[in-house]
Amino acid sequence: MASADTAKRGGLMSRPTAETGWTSWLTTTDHKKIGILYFWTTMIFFFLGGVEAGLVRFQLAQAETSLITEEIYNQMFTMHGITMVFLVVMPLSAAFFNYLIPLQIGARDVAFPRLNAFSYWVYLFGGIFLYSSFFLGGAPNAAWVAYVPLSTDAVSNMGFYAIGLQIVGLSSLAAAVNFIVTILNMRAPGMTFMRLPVFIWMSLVTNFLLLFAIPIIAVALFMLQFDTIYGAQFFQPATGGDPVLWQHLFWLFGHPEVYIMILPAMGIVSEILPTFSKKPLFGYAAVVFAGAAIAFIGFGVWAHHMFTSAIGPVARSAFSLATMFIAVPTGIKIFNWVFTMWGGKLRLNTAMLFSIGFVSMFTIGGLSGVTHAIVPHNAQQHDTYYVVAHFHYVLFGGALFGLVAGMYYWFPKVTGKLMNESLGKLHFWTWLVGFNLTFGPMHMSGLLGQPRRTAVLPGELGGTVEIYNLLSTIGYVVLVVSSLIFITNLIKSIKGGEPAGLDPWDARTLEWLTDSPPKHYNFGTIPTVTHRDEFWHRKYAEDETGTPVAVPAGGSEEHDAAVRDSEAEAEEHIHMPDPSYWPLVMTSGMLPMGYALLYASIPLGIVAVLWMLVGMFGWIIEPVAEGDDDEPEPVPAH
Amino acid sequence: MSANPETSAPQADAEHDEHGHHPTPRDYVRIALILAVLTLMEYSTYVFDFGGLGIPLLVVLIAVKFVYVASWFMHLKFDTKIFSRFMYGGLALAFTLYVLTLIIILFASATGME
Amino acid sequence: MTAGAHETTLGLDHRKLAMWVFLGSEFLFFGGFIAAYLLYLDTTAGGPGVEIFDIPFTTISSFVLLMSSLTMVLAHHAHTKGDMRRMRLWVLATAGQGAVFLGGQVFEFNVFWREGLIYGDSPFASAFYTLTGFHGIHVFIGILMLLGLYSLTLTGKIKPGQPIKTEMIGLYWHFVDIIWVLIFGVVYLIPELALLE
Amino acid sequence: MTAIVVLALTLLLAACAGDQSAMHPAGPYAQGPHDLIVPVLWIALGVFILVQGLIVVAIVRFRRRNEDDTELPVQVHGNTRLEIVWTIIPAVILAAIAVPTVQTIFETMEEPDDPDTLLVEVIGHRWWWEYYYPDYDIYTANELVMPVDTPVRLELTAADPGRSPEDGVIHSYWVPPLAGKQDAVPGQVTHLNLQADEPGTYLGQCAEYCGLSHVNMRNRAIAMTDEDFDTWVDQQTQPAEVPEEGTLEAEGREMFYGEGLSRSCAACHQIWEGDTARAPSQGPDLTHLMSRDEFAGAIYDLDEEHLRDWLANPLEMKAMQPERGIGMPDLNLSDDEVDALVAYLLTLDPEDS
Ligand code: HEA
Ligand code: HEA
Ligand code: HEC
Ligand code: CUA
Ligand SMILES: [Cu+2]
Repeated sequence: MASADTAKRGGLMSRPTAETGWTSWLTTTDHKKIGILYFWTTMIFFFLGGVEAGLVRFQLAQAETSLITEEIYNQMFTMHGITMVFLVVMPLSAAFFNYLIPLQIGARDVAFPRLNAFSYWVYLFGGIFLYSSFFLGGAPNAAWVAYVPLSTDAVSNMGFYAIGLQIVGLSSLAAAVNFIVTILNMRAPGMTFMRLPVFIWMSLVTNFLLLFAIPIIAVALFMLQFDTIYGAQFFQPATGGDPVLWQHLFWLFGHPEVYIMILPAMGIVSEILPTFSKKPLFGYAAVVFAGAAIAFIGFGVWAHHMFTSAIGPVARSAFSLATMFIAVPTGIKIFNWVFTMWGGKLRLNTAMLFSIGFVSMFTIGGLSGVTHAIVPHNAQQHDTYYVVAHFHYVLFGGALFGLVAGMYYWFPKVTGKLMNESLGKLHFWTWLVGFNLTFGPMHMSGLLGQPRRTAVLPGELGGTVEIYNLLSTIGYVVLVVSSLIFITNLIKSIKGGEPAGLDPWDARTLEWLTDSPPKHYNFGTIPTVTHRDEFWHRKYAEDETGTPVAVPAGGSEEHDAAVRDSEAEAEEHIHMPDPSYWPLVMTSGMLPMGYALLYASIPLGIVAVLWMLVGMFGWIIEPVAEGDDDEPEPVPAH
Repeated sequence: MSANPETSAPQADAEHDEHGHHPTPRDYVRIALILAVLTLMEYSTYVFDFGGLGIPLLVVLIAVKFVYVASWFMHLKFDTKIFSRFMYGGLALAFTLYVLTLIIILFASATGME
Repeated sequence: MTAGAHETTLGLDHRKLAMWVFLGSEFLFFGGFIAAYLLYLDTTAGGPGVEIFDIPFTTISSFVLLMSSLTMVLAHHAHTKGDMRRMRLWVLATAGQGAVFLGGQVFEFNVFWREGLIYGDSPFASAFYTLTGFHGIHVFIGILMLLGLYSLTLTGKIKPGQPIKTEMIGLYWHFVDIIWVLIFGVVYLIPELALLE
Repeated sequence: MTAIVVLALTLLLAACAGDQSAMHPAGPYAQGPHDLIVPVLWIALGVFILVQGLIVVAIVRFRRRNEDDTELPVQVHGNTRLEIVWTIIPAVILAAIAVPTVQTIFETMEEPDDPDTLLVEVIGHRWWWEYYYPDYDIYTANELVMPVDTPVRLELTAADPGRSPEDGVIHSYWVPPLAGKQDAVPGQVTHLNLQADEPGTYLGQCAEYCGLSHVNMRNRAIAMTDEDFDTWVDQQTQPAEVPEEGTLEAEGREMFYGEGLSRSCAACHQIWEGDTARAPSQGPDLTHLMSRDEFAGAIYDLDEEHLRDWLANPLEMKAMQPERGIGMPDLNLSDDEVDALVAYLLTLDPEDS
């Protein structure tokens, strides 16, 4: 390896080495840094999506007002949906995957560190591409579900949607391959499947969902793009194309997509509830199995979004049944979480509160989901605010509550500092109240007939509906205040939080074994795993009756070594991948590529292809060394 | 060729010690010949009239060709089962979902029932 | 420890595993276009339909692609045996056959277009060109990878005892070939046969 | 924009009788689904109380009360019997719900066997509804007129411009008190059954997002007694009256057919005078315009003032895209032209004849 080593320090193709400073962020291949990049980027998009939601809410605060025009309103809710789904919740989950998967399975990085950087940058450029639409003739305005033929209409600006989501999808697909390989192939010795932390299980399931769902939306998006920009006829009724085909393809992806958004959060609370209940997860196997079952059934229920579309009674009945029965595995999870708390010793700090909030709020959203599955009545609920209420309860009350719980829980690991608990609790309670105030009334207004995606609240709906809408808008204001509290807490705690130490929560999984923040190479020595909840088992011994008792620190040298990662005295023996410019160089070609496709510009297309080829070329020929994702195999001795 | 025996971890599938029965170029050529014959048979459905048997025959021929390429050229026959699972799992999922979609669109879309 | 040949949990090389994971998902990609094509078989908006296919011609080009899988696997075999001269030869042969197939496709598209199968005229035409076009792009990418592989063996970046890249590119190549086995049957032969009957 | 605000206020004051709530069914096709959802909502409430109750009890009973961490709670790993219980019970509940669900699906979708069933063809346009009564050869817009106690079967499709599916987009027909919604898909035909128990006006709304003015694509169903309905049919099947020569109305009629205008109204609107066969037109059929209460996607009361605004400034009254053939163009009419046209339109009232 010596030759590679010298090569990487010099010459034309030398690799960057900075580990701090801004270049280190642009060139990083460290899963932890990439996770942090993902995190802050989603925060910015969350802010943008929140502003868009605000315009929607203020427009609807009163009946028959016109704060913004129909034109603007339609762009707002469309971009709100796209942003929250594709640029906030999915990448925020990816932030957790990135940071935690290697740490929890006892690895030093993901399987393909440069591909990991690639995923992040592609996501960022996809987001920038989507948002550039605001400056280039208007943002997409045909709803996040992009029903054709409306969305193939040039004035719907859905070219940005078709190409932008394709880019973001590429990011998810690459990440899915990366994480699947990482989880399957990089577990620490002894980390068998039934010893995996539940978060890892749910990550694995989610990434399988992504792996199989992304190609479906890719197909649909290509068809949409070709119809819109190049005159193809996939969905054009005039020549016999079938608009309903789009709905099938979109929801074939779209329903697995909603589980893509919820399963990571479910994994997170499955880690937090046991920790703060001081009990192992109730029914580990059942929870894991239910997660896999949800994913599996989740592929077979897509047409429940199309109950009022052009599908017949047999299909409606079949999908109604399939949909209802997803409640069974989900219920298994809910009850196991509740019984994890039952009989425990609950420590109600912020992370725990958000996790309990998750279980509680998600149940509401899930129950309204089951009412959607009652087809005859779905025909009343569909495209009303009752549906808007449902999916905000599962997405905000579910996915976001869970992800925020994860932020509070792992903040000490990432920064080495504790987050302020009183601000945290204030954040929780204002969120809980604001959230319910915003979305609770939508159940009522929806059943009273308020349709979604309407730019004005029709006065004909009556005063009751108006009051509900006003309440929603007030709830939104509470949410804004609450979000500001959160951001303040985040920044304050990063700057001056109390030191956290290795294991502030008395936690159960391997990431707490190493330093906070973890060292560059995660573990000095890769831990050997002998139990589920390995770290917990290292801290507690069982007495004669089988009850675990804490082994006091300093009890024995052996024990102290087991609960603390050894400082790798031989640091030079650990080879971590070097940073690299090439993921950034290559992926930035996505922007010209996107515009070339959008404006059907061949010269720009050639520039973009060359640009990306140069990036790929550099990627391939840059020196690689041991520890890299592209390291040469050792030549076997003959 | 998945990993060197001396570096593969202890949990590696026992059966994927492939050096025992690794196919030789001769095997590959034999498979290619079979594939050639199968292709010729496919073509024959276009030349001769097999009546109602034509399409079922074609389906079988396609499947056999598929399996031959996958098992031999892609080594699935000799590699760990995990790879086969990805291959046939992906195929099965795609087949199920899209066939269901086609069935719904073609046969279960009429809202105007008597 | 990240890369391939180190100890891995399953004892498999990351890169090879990743390729398989990815290929599994590709079925859903091609499946979508095939489904759309089947849905629109008869939706020709007055333009030409499946009768336009030239089965003898496509049989030959399909056969060429099929045989490129043979040369690909021989290239890999030569690489594992350390015979780089032969390996390069087979790699070039594979890329060459891929190019012949692509040339055939370009020719075929030209003929169809002149006969009135215009991309934007009917869902059938859109579905046909898009599906086979995406397959063609896959072949094209495969050729680029083969040429890249060829050059890397020349510069010595890929050495005799390191066949993993050859194997991965081979897997991709065979997969693209398999997809064409499906397309040739389901897109060309079966509809043509159904039409003849 | 001020126009919208002003009109909004008028609309607000005019907020008339009628209801758009799904929870007040007024006919069997709404009652069936409603009878299904009410017990389901109760079950959901039960599950809700159970789960939230368990959570609250757990928090209250098991929260850590002191800082003492040395003693651990009993380490329970799971309980197979409980797992089975909470798998089976929800499954049974759902199976019980599933049976009537499937039944009701078929009941609501079946073609009514009542021989009096009224067939209406409905076409969703951006952004208004067109109705055609094949039994009576009647064309009308936005307001569906129907007899009470008689099933109405809608045959839905969508098209733009005119009857061409070319630029049609998906809409959804929905009058909550009478039935659930059903999408109208360009190039395809779908079906929906409605029936009203009582005479009255029922509010509705296009329920599939269809672009710019989706919000302005409202509709209503007006259920009448059989006699009233027969009268309505009689009126609607009469040709429109031609105003006397020399009057302002007659002048308006000339303009309607293009005299002195940049574009003829008749290019897009039909006013059937009995000399030709009735035929569909690109815009709403105006033959008996004044028999309707609302216009322009049922968002404005149909009166002189609104008509005047509409002709003078259609684009301020409603967001439309006439440059793309969608909606009503602004023909830059002078005040005099508007006067004449409105005078003529106001004569299109079958009750006067
Ligand atoms: C995180 C995202 C998420 C999740 C997890 C879910 C979960 C579910 N969803 Fe939801 N859904 C969305 C996101 C999500 N959904 C979105 C975004 C839309 C709208 C898209 C759009 O149009 O823009 C939507 C729309 C939507 C519709 C279409 C509505 C319409 O437009 O007409 C339907 C219809 O069946 C539905 C059903 C369900 C069901 C049955 C579940 C189930 O998985 C819920 C299961 C959970 C429980 C039931 C609670 C816990 C269970 C128990 C305590 C056991 C006991 C329970 C019983 C016995 C009932 N959803
Ligand atoms: C995860 C998904 C998600 C989330 C979190 C939200 C959050 C919110 N959504 Fe929703 N929403 C969707 C997904 C989501 N939404 C989807 C998919 C649709 C359908 C779109 C369609 O029909 O096409 C939709 C549609 C939708 C509608 C219906 C629009 C219509 O049909 O016309 C409404 C209406 O009230 C609404 C409101 C809100 C509100 C008030 C919030 C609030 O909770 C938002 C709160 C957020 C903030 C207040 C941001 C504050 C953030 C900061 C202050 C951080 C600052 C950070 C930095 C400075 C770095 N949303
Ligand atoms: C290019 C076509 C076009 C022309 C020309 C046109 N209209 Fe229209 N008109 C429409 C369309 C489309 C609508 C439906 C608009 C909507 O409600 O969204 C409409 C609506 C109306 C309505 C309301 C009908 C209802 O019941 O909702 C009236 C009245 C009307 N037009 C009168 C006129 C008059 C008078 C003229 C000529 C001065 C005219 N139109 C010219 C297309 C046209
Ligand atoms: Cu028509 Cu919405
Ligand atoms: Cu769904």
